[in-house]
Amino acid sequence: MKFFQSRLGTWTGFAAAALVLFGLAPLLLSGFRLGLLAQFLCYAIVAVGIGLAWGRGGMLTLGQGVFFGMGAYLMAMHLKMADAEFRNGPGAVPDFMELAGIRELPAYWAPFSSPVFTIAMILLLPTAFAVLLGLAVFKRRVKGAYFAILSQALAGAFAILLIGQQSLGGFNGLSRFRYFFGYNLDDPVNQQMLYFIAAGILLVVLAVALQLRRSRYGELLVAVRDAEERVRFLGYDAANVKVVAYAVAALFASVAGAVFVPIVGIISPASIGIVPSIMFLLGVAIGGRATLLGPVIGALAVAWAQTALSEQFPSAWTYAQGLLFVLVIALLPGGIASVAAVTKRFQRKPVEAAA
Amino acid sequence: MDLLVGQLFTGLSTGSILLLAALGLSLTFGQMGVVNMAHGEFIMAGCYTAYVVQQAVGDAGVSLLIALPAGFLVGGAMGLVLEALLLRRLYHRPLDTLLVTFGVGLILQQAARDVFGAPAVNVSVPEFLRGGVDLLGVTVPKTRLFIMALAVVSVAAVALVLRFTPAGRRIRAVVGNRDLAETAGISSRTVDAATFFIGSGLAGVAGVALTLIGSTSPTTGQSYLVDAFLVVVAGGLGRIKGAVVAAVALGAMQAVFETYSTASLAKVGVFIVIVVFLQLRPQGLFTLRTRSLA
Amino acid sequence: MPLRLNARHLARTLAATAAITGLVATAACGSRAGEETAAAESCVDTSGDTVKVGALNSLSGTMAISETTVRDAITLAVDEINAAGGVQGKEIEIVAEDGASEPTVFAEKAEKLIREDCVAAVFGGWTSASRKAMLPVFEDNDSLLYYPVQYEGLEASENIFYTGATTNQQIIPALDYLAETGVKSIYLVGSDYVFPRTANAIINAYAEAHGIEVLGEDYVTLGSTEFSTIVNQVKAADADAVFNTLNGDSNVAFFREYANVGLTAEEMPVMSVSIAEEEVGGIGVENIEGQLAAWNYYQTVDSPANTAFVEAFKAAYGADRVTSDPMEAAYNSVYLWAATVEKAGSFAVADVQAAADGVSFDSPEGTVVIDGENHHVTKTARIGRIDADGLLYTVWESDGPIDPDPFLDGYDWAADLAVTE
Amino acid sequence: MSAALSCKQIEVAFDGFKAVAGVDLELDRGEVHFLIGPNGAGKTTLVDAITGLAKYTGSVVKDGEELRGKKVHHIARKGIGRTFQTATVFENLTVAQNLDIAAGAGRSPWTLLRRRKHLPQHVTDTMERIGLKDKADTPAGILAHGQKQWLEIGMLLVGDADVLLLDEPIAGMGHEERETTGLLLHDIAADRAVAVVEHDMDFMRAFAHRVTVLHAGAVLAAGTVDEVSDDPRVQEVYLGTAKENADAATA
Repeated sequence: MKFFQSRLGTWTGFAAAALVLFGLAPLLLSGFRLGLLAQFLCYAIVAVGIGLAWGRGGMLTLGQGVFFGMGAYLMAMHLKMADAEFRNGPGAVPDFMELAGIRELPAYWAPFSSPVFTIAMILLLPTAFAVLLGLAVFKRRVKGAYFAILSQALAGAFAILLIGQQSLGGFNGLSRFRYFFGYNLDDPVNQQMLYFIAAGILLVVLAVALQLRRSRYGELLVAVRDAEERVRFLGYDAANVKVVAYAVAALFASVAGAVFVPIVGIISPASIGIVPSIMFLLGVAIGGRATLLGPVIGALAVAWAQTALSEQFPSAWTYAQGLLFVLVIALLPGGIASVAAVTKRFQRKPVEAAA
Repeated sequence: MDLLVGQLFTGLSTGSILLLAALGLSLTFGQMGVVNMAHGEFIMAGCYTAYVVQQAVGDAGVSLLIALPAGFLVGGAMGLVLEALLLRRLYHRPLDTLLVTFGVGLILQQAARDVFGAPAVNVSVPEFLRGGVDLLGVTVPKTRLFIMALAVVSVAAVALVLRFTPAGRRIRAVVGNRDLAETAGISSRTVDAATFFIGSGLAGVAGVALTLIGSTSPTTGQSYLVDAFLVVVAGGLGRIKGAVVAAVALGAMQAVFETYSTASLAKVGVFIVIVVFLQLRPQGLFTLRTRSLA
Repeated sequence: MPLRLNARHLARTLAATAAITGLVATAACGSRAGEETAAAESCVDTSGDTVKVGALNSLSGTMAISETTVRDAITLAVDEINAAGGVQGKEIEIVAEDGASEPTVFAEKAEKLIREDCVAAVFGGWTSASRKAMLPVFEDNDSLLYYPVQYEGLEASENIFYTGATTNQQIIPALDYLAETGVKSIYLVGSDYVFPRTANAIINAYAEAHGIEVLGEDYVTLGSTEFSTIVNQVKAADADAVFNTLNGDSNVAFFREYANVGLTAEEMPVMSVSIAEEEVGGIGVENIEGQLAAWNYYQTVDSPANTAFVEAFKAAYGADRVTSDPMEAAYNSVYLWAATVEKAGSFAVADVQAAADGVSFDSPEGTVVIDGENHHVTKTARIGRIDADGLLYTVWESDGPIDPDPFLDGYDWAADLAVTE
Repeated sequence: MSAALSCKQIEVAFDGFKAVAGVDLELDRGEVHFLIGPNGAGKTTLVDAITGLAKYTGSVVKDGEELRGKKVHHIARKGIGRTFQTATVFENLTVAQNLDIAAGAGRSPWTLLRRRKHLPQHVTDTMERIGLKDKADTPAGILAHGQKQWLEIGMLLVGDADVLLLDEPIAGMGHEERETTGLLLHDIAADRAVAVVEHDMDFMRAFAHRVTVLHAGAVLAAGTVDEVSDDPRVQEVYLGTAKENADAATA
């Protein structure tokens, strides 16, 4: 374990991950499977954030779909604008609005024709929202299951709000994106490019999470998770400590959503409501919430299992899925990442018992 | 005037539906700290109990009377099994109960789909509950009056059981101070099982009642779950009184918002109100006072 | 060394990752906007004795209620065709996938069916969201989707065949019928998503042109069961009829509440466009008897083709099962595809597209013909009345099949609505 | 010598019940000040009030500044540190990490976001002082009970608290550990005010500079150990309690 904490170990780890993601995967996988992997990598990016907020910070965020959705919708708005402008010139109305009977471009859409503005919003808007919400909730010491249910209700309310917005595609959401910053999306080469972008972002996000974990802040976050009042009595404002992790998780989710849109080609309220938000979480729980790589592994494993099982058993896979959650979480609270630790503990049980 | 009375009634009616769905949760979540995401599926089980009983009995009126206790037993039994097999191991990890029961909910939903088929089934409303009654110039459906009455009866029953029966006193003792209750010779294990039985049984009763106004399909329970949790959160930990007030308040808010805007915005509005409300009373409407730090 | 990592190290890691990403990404750049993209190679293999088709319906999630029955109808049609010798002498093999009621899953599975399973065509989809999600997949990969559900129109894709009704084959006939029976005012109730909103836009335009007053327009969230407020408002408005575009479970709560406040089919009939035989059972006949529905097919349609279809379906899935419009449209879609392939003499997408115009099938609802222009089919409109046995009986029928007009180009009053691609 | 902390007329009420009913208390630097009293006398509630956890009326002044109405973490930053009846440390972090966090309430965000290169000198010193130097890299969760209590006290020391409110710091300790703890308290009280909530009379007699006896939310007696021990009211309260306890045990 020491090895992976050393500088060399970190470099090796990242190099290995980069090799797999940038070298091996494109070589071995068909275009379709690579596209799927790209989609899963987006879930993994969300998972890294949840690992930070929940695994390290103890905040069970049942509403990451909100931030994922914000990033996704912001990106989708830009893509629809770019699409409309490419075909019909500046100020054109995106195709779905024409169908919905909206003839004038709503004012809040206009700035999204700028890629710079869009990217800035993707980075800032969800983060700012998370900070505000976090301050409102954590300052009042709403935590544990209360926070979980509140964030879940938020995801539900957000999805319902979007369904009601015809100028954001309503229930259907936004789809049919043709260009991504000037590149054709139906070109397999460009689809591969999107995969590389997702993989690169995952590595960056992991590096940020690693630094946060190893920093003094990371230790403080664990302290808040384990004994929030104690931290407060040491002179820290524990709410601020939590807000930072919550906002970073929101930022990760937003970025993941933004990349998800060109990869999958659609974003709709169905992808960001209560159930998808729980799915984000389950990957993290199954992988191992408190570890760095556990959430990534879990998110990829759950998404992969979902695809593989539903291909093999289209009508019965829900059972397998439900059972997986029940068994892993009930029997293996540390997730897949704890398998090694559990076996080790088993081997040196006497020592453990003495402690 | 008519509109006002109508809205008042709608608020009460929506509130009593919320209350029925939330009452069991208030026990299991509020008093035991278990976040039971399968509670919605227990409600769904209650709906299907009503369906099965009606298929067997035929007469809608008689079957409703049989289905109410039967629904309680079915929901309660499912709760007991869940508690014994899974939750018992997870009391020290309350957030994990949320994830585990979500998995259980997925399984139950698919099971309902396989047993009863994916399409919704019909549970007939008994003759004596069809139609409406004119109250202050508003037509009030009898089914809704029945549900209000049932909500009142359920709340009263729970309150009486908690207050006056030995089992109820034990439940309150364990909720108040688990360790102390244990030293006093109360088996918290039995009490937990009993609490979960009652809480889940109430979900079953809610399910039976909801067949009177809504559909019965594998996904029926889900639609009530989030709102029910909000009621418990807003009402305060482990407080039946809080759940009652919160349910009616939420129902009224929903009705008012809906009149002046759309149903979708009403949901969002209710959420915002709850967040603001928790700013003022982070522990909900009513709180149990304990000296523990957590 | 364990304590040596610092921010500088982080910066280096980030820079390195960014550099790798940038390098690989630029090296891998493909065509830009406006440039032609190399057409995707089809991998459909027709050399063997079988040909694969995809069936993509939600078997889990909220939409499973409706879509599992469509899957049954598709399977039935494939079995029948196989029993009769297959298509081009090849046996049809179904590759089944679950759309899980989620648009993204529909897109993912559609791509999988096309690119991994190399199916010749895909049958399925239900919600508009699922269709909108799949559309780019079928266009980008140049493959075929047969979509079997009535929908809001305003769409036409080279790669989709729409075998359910478009608006001028369902909603407009329903309005014609109401107008004919003397309805002067209507109230609109719908679920909050695209079909009801588009349908109501059309209804409003129609009403304005035909002197019908729209007294109210209310939407509820999908799956909502809270109708006190709306039903009270409907009652207060006292319209001649209600036009109902509610979806799924909401109908149950709506009709119960409707009956409970004392509204009846006689004094204020409800015209529904999403309630078929399947749904009547769940709502309860006693709550909905006498109300109206607008479709192209009912189980009770009197034709030899329908008698055979209903018999075959009951034989395959049980005597207690009913058949409905979307099931019939899905059943038709398989036959239409097979007929088109036979006419083209090829499974290739381009050949099927070229041969599609005029392909017909003697379906349970009557003869349907593919319009090669917009890929929809001609359909006979029928207004049905729900009877005590839970089935719908035709009370009005259009004069023969109506040509599909997804963009409502043929209706002057709809000029403001119509959008051409 | 002026008081490090002076409390005037502290009142805390829960649902109409007065847990603390008008307590005056002065803590001086250089003194170990014991707060004793039977169960429910309001000792812990008083500490809760001073540290901002419980709402109260009255006044708490430290270094000329009124503390009432300030938030918990602001009060902590004014140099008031407390421990809890059950030692509350960060069990998943090492001793060094625990102390480092406690030492860092004033750190800038930039410092926080970087890795710790080495432990601050006073953290190392304090580790030595509380006898946990060789446990620096041990997770606090597996420390012995007494060691956790010392660690918690150490956390207050590195945080530069000069008023320490310790809630039963020797609960569950063996004889030798008590002795060590007592000496530690005297040592750290040299330039700080230390208040100790305790039940253990022997420990009190051995290490108290000054004692305040609380009963039913009010101050019953205050003074040196001898003065308090001789007070007839104190004897009555303690004997009475002892009698009740005996009754309860036989019941």
